[in-house]
Formats: sequence, C-alpha cells, structure tokens
Amino acid sequence: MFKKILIANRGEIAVRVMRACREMGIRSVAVFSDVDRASLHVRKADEAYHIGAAQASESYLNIEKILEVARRSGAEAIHPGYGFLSENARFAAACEKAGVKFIGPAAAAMEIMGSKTRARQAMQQARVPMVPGSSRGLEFDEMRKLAGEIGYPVMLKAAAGGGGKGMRRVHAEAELRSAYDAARSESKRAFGDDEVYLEKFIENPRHVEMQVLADEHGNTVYLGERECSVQRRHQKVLEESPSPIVNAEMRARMGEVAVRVAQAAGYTNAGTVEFLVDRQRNFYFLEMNTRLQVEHPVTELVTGLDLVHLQIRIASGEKLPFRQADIRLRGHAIECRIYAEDPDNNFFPSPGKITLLIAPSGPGIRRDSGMYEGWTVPIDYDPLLAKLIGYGSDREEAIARLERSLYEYFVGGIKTNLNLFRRILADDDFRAGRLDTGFLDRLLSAPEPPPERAEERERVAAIAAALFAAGAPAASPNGKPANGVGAVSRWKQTGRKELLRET
Amino acid sequence: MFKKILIANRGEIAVRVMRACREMGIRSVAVFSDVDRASLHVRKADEAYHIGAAQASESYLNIEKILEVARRSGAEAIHPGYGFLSENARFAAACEKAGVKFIGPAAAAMEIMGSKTRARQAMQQARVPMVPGSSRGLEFDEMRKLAGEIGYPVMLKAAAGGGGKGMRRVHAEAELRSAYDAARSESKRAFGDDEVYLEKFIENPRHVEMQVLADEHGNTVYLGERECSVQRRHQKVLEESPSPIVNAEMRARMGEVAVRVAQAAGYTNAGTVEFLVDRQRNFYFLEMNTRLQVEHPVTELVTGLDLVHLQIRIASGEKLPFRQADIRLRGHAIECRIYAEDPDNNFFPSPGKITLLIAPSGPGIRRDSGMYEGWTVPIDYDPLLAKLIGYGSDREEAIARLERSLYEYFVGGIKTNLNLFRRILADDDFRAGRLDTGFLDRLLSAPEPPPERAEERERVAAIAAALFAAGAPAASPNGKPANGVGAVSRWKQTGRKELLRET
Amino acid sequence: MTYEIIIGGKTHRVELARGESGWQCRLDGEEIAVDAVVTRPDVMSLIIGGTAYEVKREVAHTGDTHFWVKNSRFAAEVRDPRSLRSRKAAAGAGEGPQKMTAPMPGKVVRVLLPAGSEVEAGQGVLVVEAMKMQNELKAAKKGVVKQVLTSEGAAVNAGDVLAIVE
Amino acid sequence: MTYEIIIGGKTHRVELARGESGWQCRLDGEEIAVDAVVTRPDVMSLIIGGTAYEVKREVAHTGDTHFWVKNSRFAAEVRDPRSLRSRKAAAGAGEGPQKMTAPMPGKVVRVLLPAGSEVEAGQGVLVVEAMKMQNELKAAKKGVVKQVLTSEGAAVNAGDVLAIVE
Repeated sequence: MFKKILIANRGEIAVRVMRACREMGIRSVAVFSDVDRASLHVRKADEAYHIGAAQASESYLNIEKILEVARRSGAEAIHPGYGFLSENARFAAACEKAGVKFIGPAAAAMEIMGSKTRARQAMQQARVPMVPGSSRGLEFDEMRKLAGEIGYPVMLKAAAGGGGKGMRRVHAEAELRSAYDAARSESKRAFGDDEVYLEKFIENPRHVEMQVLADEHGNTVYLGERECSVQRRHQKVLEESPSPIVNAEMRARMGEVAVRVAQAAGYTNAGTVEFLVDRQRNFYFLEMNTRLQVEHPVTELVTGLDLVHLQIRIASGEKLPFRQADIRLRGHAIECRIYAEDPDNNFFPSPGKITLLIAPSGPGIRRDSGMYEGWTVPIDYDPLLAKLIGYGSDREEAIARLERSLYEYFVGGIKTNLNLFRRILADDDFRAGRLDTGFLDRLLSAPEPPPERAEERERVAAIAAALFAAGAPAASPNGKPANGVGAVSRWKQTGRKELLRET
Repeated sequence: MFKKILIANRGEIAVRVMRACREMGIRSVAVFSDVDRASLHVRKADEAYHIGAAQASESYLNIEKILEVARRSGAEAIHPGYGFLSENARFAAACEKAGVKFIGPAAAAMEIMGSKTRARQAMQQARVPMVPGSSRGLEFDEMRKLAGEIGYPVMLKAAAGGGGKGMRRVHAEAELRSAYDAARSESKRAFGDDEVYLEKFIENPRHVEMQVLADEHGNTVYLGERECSVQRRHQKVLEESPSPIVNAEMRARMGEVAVRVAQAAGYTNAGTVEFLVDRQRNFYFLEMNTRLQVEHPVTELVTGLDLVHLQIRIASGEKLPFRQADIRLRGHAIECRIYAEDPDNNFFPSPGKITLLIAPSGPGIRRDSGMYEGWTVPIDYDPLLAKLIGYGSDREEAIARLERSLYEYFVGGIKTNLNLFRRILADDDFRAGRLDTGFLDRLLSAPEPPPERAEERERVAAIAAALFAAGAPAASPNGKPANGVGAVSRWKQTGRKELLRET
Repeated sequence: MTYEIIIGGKTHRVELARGESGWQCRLDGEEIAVDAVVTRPDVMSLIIGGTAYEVKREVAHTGDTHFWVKNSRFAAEVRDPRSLRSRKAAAGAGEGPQKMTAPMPGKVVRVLLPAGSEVEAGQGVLVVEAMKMQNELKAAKKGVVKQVLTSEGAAVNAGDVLAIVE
Repeated sequence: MTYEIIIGGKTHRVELARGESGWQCRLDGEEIAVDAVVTRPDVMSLIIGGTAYEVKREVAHTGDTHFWVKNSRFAAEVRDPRSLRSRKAAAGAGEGPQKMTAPMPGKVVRVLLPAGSEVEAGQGVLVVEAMKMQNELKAAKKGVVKQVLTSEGAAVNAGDVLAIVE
C-alpha cells in the first residue's frame, strides 16, 4: 500500500480524498494556488505545497509543477479528483513516466474514453447501443452537412468534454455557427482542446449512469446506477441512486453493458458509463467518465462501500474484495450540489466571504464540504461549495431528510442555491420520479411558488431587526426567559391572540 | 398521524427527535428550563415553552408542567427521549389520562420493566435465563443475608435504574453498608425511588443488548444486537453493532429470547433487552430498557432504518412496515459518546462555554449533537454533548473512519473525552474485539501511551504561540504564500533540514 | 427604544421596552411579548406566543442587511428616528438609462455589441466569466448601447458599471 | 519581534521576521521558514518544510492559554521580553499544605471527613456533584484535614478551595 499520496485538486473533492487517505493510514499531500492558501484542503492535508497562480493553467492544470511536488514530497501516487487533470491522458502518461502511480485508469483507456469521438468508435465495434452522430471531431462545414442529414435539433459536444462544458444544443442551422464557436472556445478554455463533434439531440431523455469498478487483474463489477436528469445548462444539480425508473432487471442489463464498455476499453479503477434513456426506457451509450464522479457518494450510501478506498486499493495492485453477487443495494440516496450562485439572478456565480455557516448533521445526512465559516470563496474556480447527501430506507425518507437538513443549512455572506433544492424537492413531478433533462428548466420557467407565510415572517424580521439594533442580550446560562409558565398571565393578553403563531 | 409532538427532553436527543418530526411533517414543541433558553433543542423546535428552574424536578421531571405545555400547545403526543421521564410509568399513565399519546410502551409494560425487580419476576415465569439474585428490593439486613448466601462479589442495583446510576459493586461485606446507602441516595436523586436489589456479580462479562420493536397489533421484531461492554462506572462510553462475538446463529437465538421478553411484558414501541454474556458466550437477561437508547444510531446505520420515525408511526397506530425476514444488517457502526469531562483529571465534569467548535463530517460519519460554538454547557445535567458515529463496510473501516473524524473534531473552552476515544480505538484488545466490561478500567489503569512526536509538536506550538502574539495575518484570498515552488531556494537552506517534518 | 424598519418599501414601527422578563414590543401598534436571545453572533432565537423562530442577520457585500426567517430573506433598513441615523437606503430602481453592472467579480470575455449598436430587450451585450461559468449580461429593454466601459479581458468587480443602454 | 514561550517549564526563544513571503523564524537559534495564516479566529494553519499543521488556541477558564497541535495540548506562557509583559504565570505545584479545590462548578453533597480527621493518601474528603455525577475529592497525601471551608449543600465554583489537608 502507498505511504503517501498527492491530491492534484482542491475543494470538497480534495478534502474527501484526504479523508480516505487518513482512514487508510496514508499521508496526504495538498497542492494549492495563490488564492487557496486558506482553503480547507490545505487545512486537512498532512503536507501542502504552493504551486502557482490562481489561473488553473499555472497551478491545478500544470503537470510539471504537480509532478515536481510529487518528487519533492516523495508521494508514490496521485489522486486527480474530478475536473482539472483527472481525465487528461497526457497527465496519466506523465505520471507513469515519472514513476508515480496515477489513481485511475491507464493512459490508453483514458485516451479512448477521454475523447468522446474515439469512445464512440470503440463502442461501435463492441456493438454498444448509441445515439446517431459523428464519431470524430468535425470542421464547421462537415458539421453543417452532417447536422442537415441527421436533422435538427442536434447537440454539439466537446470531444474532451465533461460536466456540460463545451456543449451546445442547436435547433436550426442559423444557430450553428455561433454555437460551434462558443463550444470550441469553451472547450479550449476548459480542457485545452477544441475538438467538437455532433450527436442527434434526443428530446427530454433521462440521464442515467452506471458506476463500474475494475481491478488490474481482470475483474470488473457494476455498483448500480445514478439518476442524473436534474440538470441546468448540462450541469448536474441533483443526483440519486437508485433511479426511480430502473428496476432490478433493467439494472442488470445496463450494468452488463457498462461492464462490457469498460472491458472493451481495457478499463481499470473507478469509472462511470453514462447513458441516455428515452421514454421507452431504451438506453444509449453516451460516454464514459474515466474518473471519480462528483456524485459518487450516492452510490457509496446505497452500496455501503467507499469508492475512494477502493480506488486506492485497486491502484496499489489489490484485487477487488468482492464479486458482483456480493453487491447489495439498500435504501435510497440523493445528493444536492451546493453552489455559490444566485438562483434569483440567473444563477450568477457569487464568490465572497462566508460570514456565517450553520451546517446540518444528524440521521441520514452526509456532508462533503470544502467551505468553512470565515473562508473567502475565490472567483477562480468552479462554484461547487459542498455536497449534501440524504439517505433513507426509501426515496420518500431520503427526500424528507434532505428537506429537514436544508431547513437547517445556512450559508451567510454569499448567495447559494440552497433554496433551489427546497423547491425541487417539493415539486410534484420530482416527488413522483417523473424526471428528464428538461425537468429543471421547466421548473425554473414556472412562476415561483408564493413565499410561505410572508406577512408573518416579515413581521418577525422587523422585530428581530429592531432587537439586533437595540443590542439584544447574548445567551446567559442563568437568564430567566420570558414566556415561561410563570409569565402565563401576560400571555393571556397578548400571546393568545396568536397573530404570529405558525400552526 | 400526529400533527404536533412535545419532546420532554433536552440536549442531543431532543434535537434528534425534533429532526424526525420535521422529516415527518410534524410540528415539534420544546420545553426548557431556566438554563436551557439558548440550548440547541430550543433553536431547532417549532415551538418552545419555558417550564421552570434548572433543577430537573422543577422542569424536565415535572409531570404537571410538561402536561400543561402539551395542553396549551395542543400537542397530541409526547416523546420522552431517554433519561428524565422516559421510563416513568406514572408519567405514561398521566399522559394517557390527559389524552396525550405517550411515545413508548403502555404504562403497564413499563411498570413491569421499569422496576428491575418486577421484570426479574416476570422473566422467571417466562423462563428467560437470568443471573442469580433477588427479584425484589431489599432492606439492608436482607441484603446482607442474601449476599452472604450467593457469595461476594455482588452487584447492588436500583430497581428504577438505568445508565449505571444507583449501581455499586461490592467485594466484601464490610463495604456493603456504604454502597447500599450510596446506591439508594443516588437512585433517589436520579429516579425519585430508592428501591435497591442484588445480583451475583459476574466477573468481566460482556454487555450485549438486543433492539426490539413492537407495534400495537401484536407484531414484534428484533433489529440486531449492540455490544456495549466499553463502560466506565457502569456508564456506556462506546457502543457498536454488530457485536464482534455475535454470529448469525447466536443473533437469532438472542433475538428470539428478546422478542419473548417483550411479548411476556405486553411490550409495544421501541425497547432494548440487555444481556450479560459470559466467556462461554452464554447470555443472561439483565433488564429491559423501555425507551429509545442513547446508542440507537448504531442500529439505525446497520439496518438502514430510522427508529424514531418507527416509534412515532407505531405510537400513531400504524403496523410495522416490515417483517423479521426483511431486516437486513449491513456493515458495521460504532458510536462514541462525547462527554464534557476531563479524562486527565478523573473524568470530572467540565461545563462551561464552548469557545471553538470544529466538527467532523464526510463519508461514513454521523454526528448527533446538542452543542454549538458559543453555547455554555450548563452544570445541571448529564454531560453528554454529542454522539459521533462511524459506519463502515466492516469493523476495521468503521474504526478508521472514527479515527479520522476524531482527528478532525475539536471542542475548545471545555474539556472533553475526545482523546479517550483516540486511545480506545488504537488499543490492540479493542481492535481485536476482545471486550468485556472491565476493558476500559484496564485501559485507564495502564500507563498512558507516550505522546506522539512530543518534541516536534512542542516546537510547533511555540512558533504558533509567538505568531498569534505577533498577530499573524488572517487569510487573504490574494496573499502570496511562502513555501511555493518559487521559494524553493530558501527551502534548500532551511526546510530541507526537515527538523520539523513529520514523516 | 423605537425603530423604523423598512422592508420591501413598507415601514414598520417597532417600539421596544424591556419587560419583567424578555421584551415588550409594540409592532405597528400591536402589543407583542417577545423572548429573544442572541445564541451566537448574528443568530437570534425568538419565541413569540410559543412559536420559535431563528433569525439570521447577514450583511451582503452590497451593504444591504438581510434578515432570514426560516428560508425567507428580507432586506431591511433600520432607522432610529431619535438619532436620525439610518442604515444605507436601498437603491431605487431607476427609470431612464440602464446601467449594466457586473453581478459578480470576474473577467469580461467578450463584448458582443460595441457602443452605438442597436439592442433588443433580452439581447446579450457582454459576456462575463467567473468560476468557470460564462454569463451573458442582457439588455433589459430595447435601445442603443450608449457606452461600453470595459473591454475584453478586463477584470471587474461586483457592481462595476460595464455598459449603458438608453 | 522576539518572544519567550514557556511550555512545561522550558523556555523557547522565538524571533520572528517577515520574510519575502511568510515568516522567517528563529526558534532556539535555528532558522525556520514558516508559512502561517489564521484561517478563523484561534485557528492557525502553518506549513513548515512542507508539513502542514493546524494549531488551535484555547483560553481555558483557568486563564491558561493552550495551543493544540493535532491532539496534543500545550499550556504556554508568552513573554515579550521588550515590553516585560507576561501572560499569567503557571501556578507552581506547591509543597506544604494541600488545598483541595473544586475541579468544576457544582454542589457539595457530602463532607466525608470533618476538620480534625486523620486522612490517608487517596481517602475521600468531600463529594461534589455536577452534571448528575458524584465525584469524590481525595487527599493527595496522608495527614490531617486542617480546615473544611464549605458545607453540604453549598454551591461551589471551579477553583474554590474546599478543604485543606496538612
């Protein structure tokens, strides 16, 4: 087993991997940019090294600097997290050359899957069902021609893409040029690669993905699916496992296809096979994400396994400690991605200082967070602050626990999308499991539900504002409170009116 | 289903029950004493009423005041938590009379089980295996006589007891008088009842208990055992499920006895049957706790069920939603009881203001807490601050996650027993599952392991003390940190000496 | 003590007096007994007629003070009529020219319409990137881009005026 | 800036200078480069030679200042030799009469040995109850209970002297 692992990432995922390292008795090495000196992943690490400017190309995307820290610190392996270098085959190859184990698949498998176009070529050969489209990057004129043939609407996708970056839906040829340019420029910026390909756009599909794990001894298993249809701008917002439409039979079929996909690519370590599912519950291979997913915790909760422990064990050469038949799914888990963004203002990012943080805990609640009170969220990176994951014996209980924990959650000083989740979880379609990738756009285009008890709450806010201004006393453990049984007579005059009582 | 529930308790358990209420769409009503106005359970409740002075007899043990609040607030049911009135049959009867549902067993069952002596009588009839002793409270002279007959050492126990209160081990007749008086006075103070009985003392048994659930329609199931052998002064400190020595066959036998015990008493709702287990793995009925246990979360984690939800459903008349065969245990869970006490100073209680609180989270960690930063722990109640529960796919992983989360946990301003758990979890006997009720005393009487890296850490403390005194700068998101790649030349002179490096 | 609390354009008059226990409060003329305690900075627990509320105070980087009651946010201005002190008045939603301001710190990655361009309501004028997301700033009304006060690649702070549409 | 830090009777001399980046520190004569930042009040992140430490500062109710490095606690006295200011000196562990002090706030529930009683080392003198636990205060050495300064039922604060054994 490794003695020291470098985590080439930041934020909640770096913290999550470091926790796994500590649990396994492995020292963790953080890297950080100029603006991340005070970030939580530096506080949680055993060692920490500054690697450069805020701009990712100078720090978290800089292969040379990261390998230099691995060398200096004596790290034997690198965990890339998600995003940044996690799906960069050049990085995996550079690690190998430097004698540092990359915790993920071999560079060759990443090259196949890291390019969505090469993946489509490989899967065509393995006769995996796929959405019609191109299996290579296209120049603009080729793209216009092919789009005309398969018919609008179409989807432009970055070959190197992931997480919705570099994706554009195009309804008509007139929009193609600007979408093509934008997708290329976004892809270039996000992945350093501007290859863009084309797929037929499937109207309101579900997005369901299958987690797979493969060791380096030829054993591959699937760990159940995740429903990821709740998306905005192709960015997942909420994920759950199991999917409300997948039953045991469909899970087995989908899982077996996913294992075939992984094996066709010679895949090792943790990976995710993404599928589009149409209204007839047919599923089509979309792509394979050759990394740990943001949403891996929902799978951990329903399987009871720790995917990061397993990633590290696999990378160190161990065999999978179980077989497919040993995997037992139990209960239901749902993850909310808490972003620093303003849902009332077109989801604009909202970096800044977190002045007050009240975090939920208790039964069925897992919180994977990269923030803390007093921390300033930098403007330079993805706005994911934390993940709140609810587990329950069934979907209804998982929803109830999430609603309860959202009630407790408070992040002051910056805007977050916490209220968005309250709205999603209360939605009838959501509760009934009627989901597709258009779900969230429909929800957001509907008029917002009227605020609850607005008048009562406004009056309470006014009273509290005055009391804060008057300097209401802080808690004293010996203070005599006001509404006691002893004070009941006064309540007869006032409290009993119940003007402010919430019933 | 109830619309409003009063929680006749405080601290972490009141918060835990209120969370269940919120999850089920039920309004929660808190009651609080003079010193608990700012306590977390008041902050988490929908309604809150002051009920009297700090002394429990004036507040949390005051049946009349609590029922008065139930009446005023319109609460349809009362959850008693653990401790306080939870095992008081008079209270259950008073609730019934007042038309408020008591969330627990019927008063008649509580009366049998609430008195340990009556319970022994009932179980004798049901031919449940028991430790030799008296089945009724004894005057001092009777006790001296019986103790002489069954032979020292013996155990004095409060008939109304629980949680180790009113218990005394006696090695010889000379100690009997003072132990008898102390047990009676402690029992009187804790439970308002001074009946004390006698049992043969079994040398270093394990303490293993079985969770049962019974609805009001005659269905009773068991939910697996908890190993509770890690105790100090008869107070549980750490609990786990499953027990390291219980296999499926023994679990089934023990579970069936527990169900028989419950049925013999006409028991309903959640309850726990405690057993002593000797070195030959024989088990003896000890007592039944007719309440939710402090350590219920470990059962929740391995079964995936929510015991408080189920308690409320049962009390509202619902049938159990599963049968015995549906219960699936998976993984391993361990709970640490975080107390405000000073392990370096004879475990003296340590109330006071919590000046800094850094709480762990992340994979496999559940935290049920009654504290928050800035809160002053009152001197008047049990020093339990919070419970930290670790779950893993096996015992080793649960231990590793707990160790990791204890590493993250910091409570400043008061003393806590956090370091004690670090010591327990690192202990060879503990890790091997070699536990009995003498385990913790043996651990504590052994010399403390030498502090790790004491010299290095002292030097770091000295540097930090100076930097705090000098007013080291707070984090700036744009500050240039010191140990970057750019600063590497200086490291050649200094850092490379590695004098302070932890390897 | 008397305060005027302005929320959403409505002024509430709050008179406070310390009661025998807790506060005696007169809200817009109505007597209300309030048990209030600050449990930690910016967090106040209130009990009013048995109902418990936790109110959080938040000073936004715009300078506005928000009071959160459960999941509802209220921007409130607090005036003390005696001292004539007043917290920052809320910015009036002006008519006339539209100032397009940066909603967050970030970088201008594209100017879509140069000064002088005609612009439809809802049409994008500038693209600002922050936290790896590109966000198009759109004109609120039909008109002409009068001025562009930034350029591609410029770093901007929240609130900076980037363009004016008339 | 130079400080004397006294931990466990040992005095460390710490000289601090701001380096180009971070701090240049001389600890007992040895040069050490330290990257330090206060992430939140009383919590400092230090990086020394690549190793990361999080140090928490805690002011105990005894008035002592503790610095926690991982799970190790160090009570430290900080002296600034220039200003001759000094934080509270640690109380010396005296010889002579033993003052038995209340270790926590609570209530005296029993006086086991009245003044004048002979007492063995380890024998209980008083019982104090707090947080529902009874705690026996025991004599550290053989001797005579010289004075009992409290009585059954009395409320006591942490540090109150309850009895003296000579």
